[in-house]
Amino acid sequence: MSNREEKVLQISGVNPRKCMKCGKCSASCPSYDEMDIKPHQFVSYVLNGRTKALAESKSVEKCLACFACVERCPRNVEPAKIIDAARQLNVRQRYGDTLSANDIPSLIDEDTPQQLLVSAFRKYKR
Amino acid sequence: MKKINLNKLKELFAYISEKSSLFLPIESANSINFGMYDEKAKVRLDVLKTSKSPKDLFFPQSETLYSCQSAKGKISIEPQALQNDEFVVFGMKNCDFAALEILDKVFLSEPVDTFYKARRDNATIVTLACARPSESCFCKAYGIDCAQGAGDVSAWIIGEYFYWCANTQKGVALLEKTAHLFEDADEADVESAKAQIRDIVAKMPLMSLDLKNWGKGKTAEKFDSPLWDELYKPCLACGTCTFVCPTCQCYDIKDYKAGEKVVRYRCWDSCMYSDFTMMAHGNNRTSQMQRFRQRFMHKLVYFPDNNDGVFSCTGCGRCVDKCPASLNIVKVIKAFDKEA
Amino acid sequence: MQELKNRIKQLMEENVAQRALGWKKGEFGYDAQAAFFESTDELDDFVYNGFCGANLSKYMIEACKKEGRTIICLKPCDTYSFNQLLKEHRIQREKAYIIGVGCKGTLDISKIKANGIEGIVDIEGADMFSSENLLKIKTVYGDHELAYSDALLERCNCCKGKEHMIFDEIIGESADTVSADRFEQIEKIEQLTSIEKFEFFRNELSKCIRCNACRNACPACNCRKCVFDSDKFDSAQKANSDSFEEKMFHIIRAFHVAGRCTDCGECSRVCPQNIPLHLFNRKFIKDINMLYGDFSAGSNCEENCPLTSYSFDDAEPGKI
Amino acid sequence: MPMNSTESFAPKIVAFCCNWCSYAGADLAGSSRLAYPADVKIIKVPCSCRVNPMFILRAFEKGADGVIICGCHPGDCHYSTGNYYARRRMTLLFSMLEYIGIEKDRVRVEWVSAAEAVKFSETMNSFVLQIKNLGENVRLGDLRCKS
Amino acid sequence: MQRIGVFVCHCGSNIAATVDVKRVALAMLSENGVVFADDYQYMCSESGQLKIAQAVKEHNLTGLVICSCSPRMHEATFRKAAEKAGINPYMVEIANIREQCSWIHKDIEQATQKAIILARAAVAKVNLNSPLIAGKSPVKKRALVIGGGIAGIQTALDIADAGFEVDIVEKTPSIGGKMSQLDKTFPTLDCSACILTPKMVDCAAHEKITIFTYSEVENVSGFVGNFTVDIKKKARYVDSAKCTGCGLCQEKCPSKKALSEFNCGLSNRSAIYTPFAQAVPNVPVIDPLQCIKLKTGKCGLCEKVCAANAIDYTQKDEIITREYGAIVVATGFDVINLDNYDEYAYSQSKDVITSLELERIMNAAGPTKGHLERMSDGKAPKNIVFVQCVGSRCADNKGKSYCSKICCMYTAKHAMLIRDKYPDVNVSVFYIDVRTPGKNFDEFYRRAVEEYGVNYIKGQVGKVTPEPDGSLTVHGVDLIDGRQVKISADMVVLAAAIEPNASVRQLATQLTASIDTNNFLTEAHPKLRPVESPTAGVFLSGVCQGPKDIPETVSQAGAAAAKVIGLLAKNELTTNPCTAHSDELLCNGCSACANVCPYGAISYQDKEVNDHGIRETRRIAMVNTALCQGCGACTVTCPSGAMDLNGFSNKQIIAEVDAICR
Repeated sequence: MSNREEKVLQISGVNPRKCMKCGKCSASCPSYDEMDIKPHQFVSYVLNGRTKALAESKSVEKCLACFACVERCPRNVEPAKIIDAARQLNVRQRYGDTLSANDIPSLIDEDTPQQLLVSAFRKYKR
Repeated sequence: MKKINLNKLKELFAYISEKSSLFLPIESANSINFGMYDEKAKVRLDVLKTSKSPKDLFFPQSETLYSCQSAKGKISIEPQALQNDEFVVFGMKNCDFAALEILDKVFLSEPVDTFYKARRDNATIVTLACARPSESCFCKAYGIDCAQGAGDVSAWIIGEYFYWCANTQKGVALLEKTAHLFEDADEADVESAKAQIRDIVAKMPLMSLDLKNWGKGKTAEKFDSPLWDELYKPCLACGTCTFVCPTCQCYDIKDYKAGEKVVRYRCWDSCMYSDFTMMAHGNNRTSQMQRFRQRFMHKLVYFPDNNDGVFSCTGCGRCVDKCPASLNIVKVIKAFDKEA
Repeated sequence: MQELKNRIKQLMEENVAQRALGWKKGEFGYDAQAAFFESTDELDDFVYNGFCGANLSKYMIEACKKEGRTIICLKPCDTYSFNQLLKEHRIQREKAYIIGVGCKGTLDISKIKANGIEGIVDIEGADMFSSENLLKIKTVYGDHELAYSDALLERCNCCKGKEHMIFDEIIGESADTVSADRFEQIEKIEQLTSIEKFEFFRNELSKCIRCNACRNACPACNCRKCVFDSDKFDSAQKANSDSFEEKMFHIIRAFHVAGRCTDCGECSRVCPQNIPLHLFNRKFIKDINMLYGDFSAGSNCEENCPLTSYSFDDAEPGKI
Repeated sequence: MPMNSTESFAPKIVAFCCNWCSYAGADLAGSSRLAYPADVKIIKVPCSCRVNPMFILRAFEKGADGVIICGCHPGDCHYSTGNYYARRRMTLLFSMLEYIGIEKDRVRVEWVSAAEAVKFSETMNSFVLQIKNLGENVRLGDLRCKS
Repeated sequence: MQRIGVFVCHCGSNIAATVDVKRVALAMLSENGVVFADDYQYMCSESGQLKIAQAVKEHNLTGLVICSCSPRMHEATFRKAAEKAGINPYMVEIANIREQCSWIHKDIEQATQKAIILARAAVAKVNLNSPLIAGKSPVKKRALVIGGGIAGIQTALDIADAGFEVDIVEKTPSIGGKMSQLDKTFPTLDCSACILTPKMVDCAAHEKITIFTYSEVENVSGFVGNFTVDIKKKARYVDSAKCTGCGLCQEKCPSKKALSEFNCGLSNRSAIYTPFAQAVPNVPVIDPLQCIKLKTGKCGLCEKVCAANAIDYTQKDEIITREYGAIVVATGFDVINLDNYDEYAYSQSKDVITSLELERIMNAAGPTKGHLERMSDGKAPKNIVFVQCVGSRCADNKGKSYCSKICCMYTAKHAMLIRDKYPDVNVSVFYIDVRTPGKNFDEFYRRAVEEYGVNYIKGQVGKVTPEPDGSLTVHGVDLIDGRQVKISADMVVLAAAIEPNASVRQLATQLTASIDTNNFLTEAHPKLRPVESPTAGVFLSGVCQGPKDIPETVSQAGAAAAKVIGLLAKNELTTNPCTAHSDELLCNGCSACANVCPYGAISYQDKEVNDHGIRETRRIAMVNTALCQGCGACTVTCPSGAMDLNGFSNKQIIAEVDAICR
């Protein structure tokens, strides 16, 4: 398993092997038609080393994070967490990887509002 | 006669303990017993009686006799080494020393108990006169003078000073070794202290205990007395009296399986215990009354019978202090006196 | 006390009972002993004072083997043990006529002696039924005075209560003697580090001379033959040859009486080496109360012992 | 010779397993080849309620470094109630051992069913590790048994 | 002093590959009591056993230690071998050096050392073994079957046909169980009632069978061969002896609002009722919660119309105590509660139903007289959607982790029946997998697809939405087609998971039988003893042990019956000699042991004893060895050690501890 796959699994905390391929996630998904890779396919993309494709797919943007799939999955697989993790990969890629807490003060502009920092931490805290 | 200021005793102890092991009354966990001296030890010479008598310095509560091991069908025996280092016992009371002489009669007569003998031979005993005897003491009844010294060295604590003088060769050797710490003392100081002690002894309630009804040849008279049936009743059948007693000398021999080897050891036994002298067919004494009678008959009749009238009790009074049911040898003696 | 003595005399004369189980005076005023009084004449030596600490309920086992009924004097805390013995079928109720005697606390002679009082020949003011709170101690070295309440046994400072749990009649008033929390010492030990606990108990238990006084005085330790005297577990022991044996003995003894121990405190009272043995039993009592609900052994004859019952959602071992 | 380093320290561990669940669980662990250290030696008892505190102390006396008792899950006892009694007894005993300064991790009770081979093996692995971390049992042994 | 022989088994290479068996044997020779030690390829084989017999003879052995596989495997074998060789079978101990040694260790040195220690412990134990003789206990020649469904009925019939008495205890007013509610059965489509009713009648008519309907097991005591069971017969308020089953009372009863349990609550019944027309016994019961007379004292109509004078409002619950040699549990199943599956709108729409409810709707005796109707408006549905695996195969805590096994087949049956009878109705089945292992099962499913045109869609349904117009929108996915599907349906049928009947938990406790995490009763061995519970004398029949269809249930019922017959055919059983016993010289008579004994095996006697010359009468514990099962709870609660256990004595266990810690 490559680094990227591991990262997705680590971020999401999902065990893709628990999936029994029932498709209830896809059946429940309100963005199904918008997606190029369907919720029930997320696990196989990760398992088969195609996380890059998953991260570059439209699905990353289209998932509403409504968590219907998480709620209904009979096996507790939580597909939404996979796609969110893929999205997270992109975010981290874009801005280089995460900063360590110690690096932050030197990067902060005097005038940066506190609020911005807090919301940034909330968003990227994983 | 030599003396040393009490505040220099610590120096003395340190000096003695450098050369040999030193045993003296030490307080630990709210209890005072003879223990090995070290710098941290809380020495309590002021205390009249240790909880246990010092007999276990010579006849320990339990000691290994030998160990054996079986390998490839053969048994090998590893004997236990005898005590071969000299040691000093400091602050023993006269009653306890007298008790050692009673134990000697048992362990040093043929066949000699080599474990006991080795310890006796290697010990230098410093006795300390009793400054303040207690109500439970009755040593005088056995002709013991707690003011007078005994053992290898006799000692007194008088006022600010510790006095001592040697009685034996071993004692002389100890005094010589430590002479540099001492100054010469006046015998008269000691004599007046002795007189004081004897005055107190005269006032103590049990000291005048009369033993005329006991001793050699009293078996027939005492054995079947109905009094025993009354006296034993509160007895809990515990072994406190025997284990604190300085003269009780009964022991049991047992084996302990320690992994591959077996350790044969002996340990104190108590005639109060139901399995005392238990044999294959059962027990000679089946009731607590019989066991209770055994203890006192032994101390006051059987032992004198076999040892020229010497009682196997020195009046230390530990059983008087410690018996959980407040029974003791004094009550037994008095009960028979009252009857007579 | 006279009232009590008279009543016993009366009961014996009226043939309600054939003998009495009480306390008899000793040599120095503080060494009263348990005693059977077979006739009214013998009652001259009867005493009931603060030094009558001995819990007589265990003597009832022997008394039950005798013909007829025995009057037994029980302090409030002794009645718990009596009940417990009844529950375990070791004694028979109909064999006893119980006089519940009032108690204002039992005295600790070693506490008195710890005040430097030596050569005691008599102690006045220890009577259980007097309201006086002053002990007058006569000694060879001079006289002393001490407050009664300052010389109480530890067990009386955390007394279970003034109520007699079982009795035929009650003579005398009981006083409130509580001045300490029963589990305070236990909690203190619990807060020590593991090694400190170990050192504490090693020090205490190293004093043990295996005289078995604790066991033999204990009303709960009423086995005909103790496991440590029999070969049933290959565990017969007579003396501690190694520091292990006293631990084994005291842990197992406490375990065997767990849920049956009434916390009468006899074990600590009788220990010739002053080992605070109640610290073992009370630990179990504390744990039982916390885990399985408040339980007081001997408060009645019916309740099942916590160790012979269970509930489905009991705590898991090692998880408390 | 007392061994000090965790590496070379081979603890002596006694496991009391009830016949119906845990012993069978151990067998299943065997047939499933789920390894656990050889330091663990199993004694078969009919039920966890057969385990007398005397046995546990005896094991420590003779030099055991850890003792573990395994029984059926509460509610599943073959004798219906045995493990409930065992649970109370061991809870109190363990609490007492801790109270007198014996490391509480030297003893453990674990409920392992006949089907829980994985749990059995994992339990034994973790218990051995736990004992190795504690090192040799010095507080509750009889010195005469130390060679 | 014992003369012990030690036999180390290679078990082919199973043991010998990791354990140096020769070294183990050699090491045992220096153990106390061992006079002979040897190793052999297969100790359990005939020649292995012969070796034992020879050694016993040559070396005059009194005890045996076999170092081999688990005692659970071959202890019995070696005990028999010992007995043949003339040694008491309980003088044998097994050192488990396969499951608990060679199979889990790789290092030969380590494994060998461990094997030596395990063997040493076994030797130490045998040194203290004493011969034990198994006792005998008589067998009560009557069986109890708990549950009167098809499993219970079949078991009872088979046992009764072998000539033994059988009692059936059934909770509801009639036997028949779930099968009586079914319309047709797969894969043959024969009418359920047609095949079940004759069996029910057979049961009622069989002279060896006694049926207790409307009854429950209240208490069970005793042990294999000698159970005593209290059966609570709930008050029926109808005298079964007088009732002729005319049914007039039910007709006249003015209280008709109660929901029919038999029809899954889809129709009403009267307060006095028989659950269905073919009920056995055909004797109604009065529902005390519905009956006006019992609630208010007024009415009494049924009493007035009953020509047989069978109505008796004063009837009380009655406890009947009966003795049995064997007990069969056949408590069956229920459909799970669907509260956790709100997405399927079961509680929101009357037209979302379970498959069992559909059975009733399709049945001619059901609420719609067999017409396929919507329960909301009575209209004939045009589009029906079946949803599979509702609550089955769920790893979340909402449903069941297991496959309910019967749903695939009955769903195919339903789809097929509907398409057959109403060809204009569209039927879709959403499935995850279609599981059809069984004779003619897959063929049956294929017919549903190929001949009857049932639309099977692979993909689970995400949601069912009730629409304002009364229709239901089913949001699903077609994983094969790769598209989401929305189907507008008139009726949705949920294949809800099945679970063991709720009564089984309490029953398991009463019987000391164990249950698994899903409340299915555990079998003694999953492969080799599938119809026995681990508790001797208790057997399992039907779904209480695990999901099953009818043919499987019937065959298991027959198997359970065969086991029961085997037991009842014996006149007496040998009892386990590993029982507790009390040393009368040490016993305090304190009752602690009796308090913990789960079998009530300990009683007390005043007995004169001679304790080393002291004669006195003491209260002594006595163990009834027929009742004692040998758990040992008493031995630990006994402070003096008076109570001990044969085969696992205090000294034996301590010897093992010592040997291990040496």
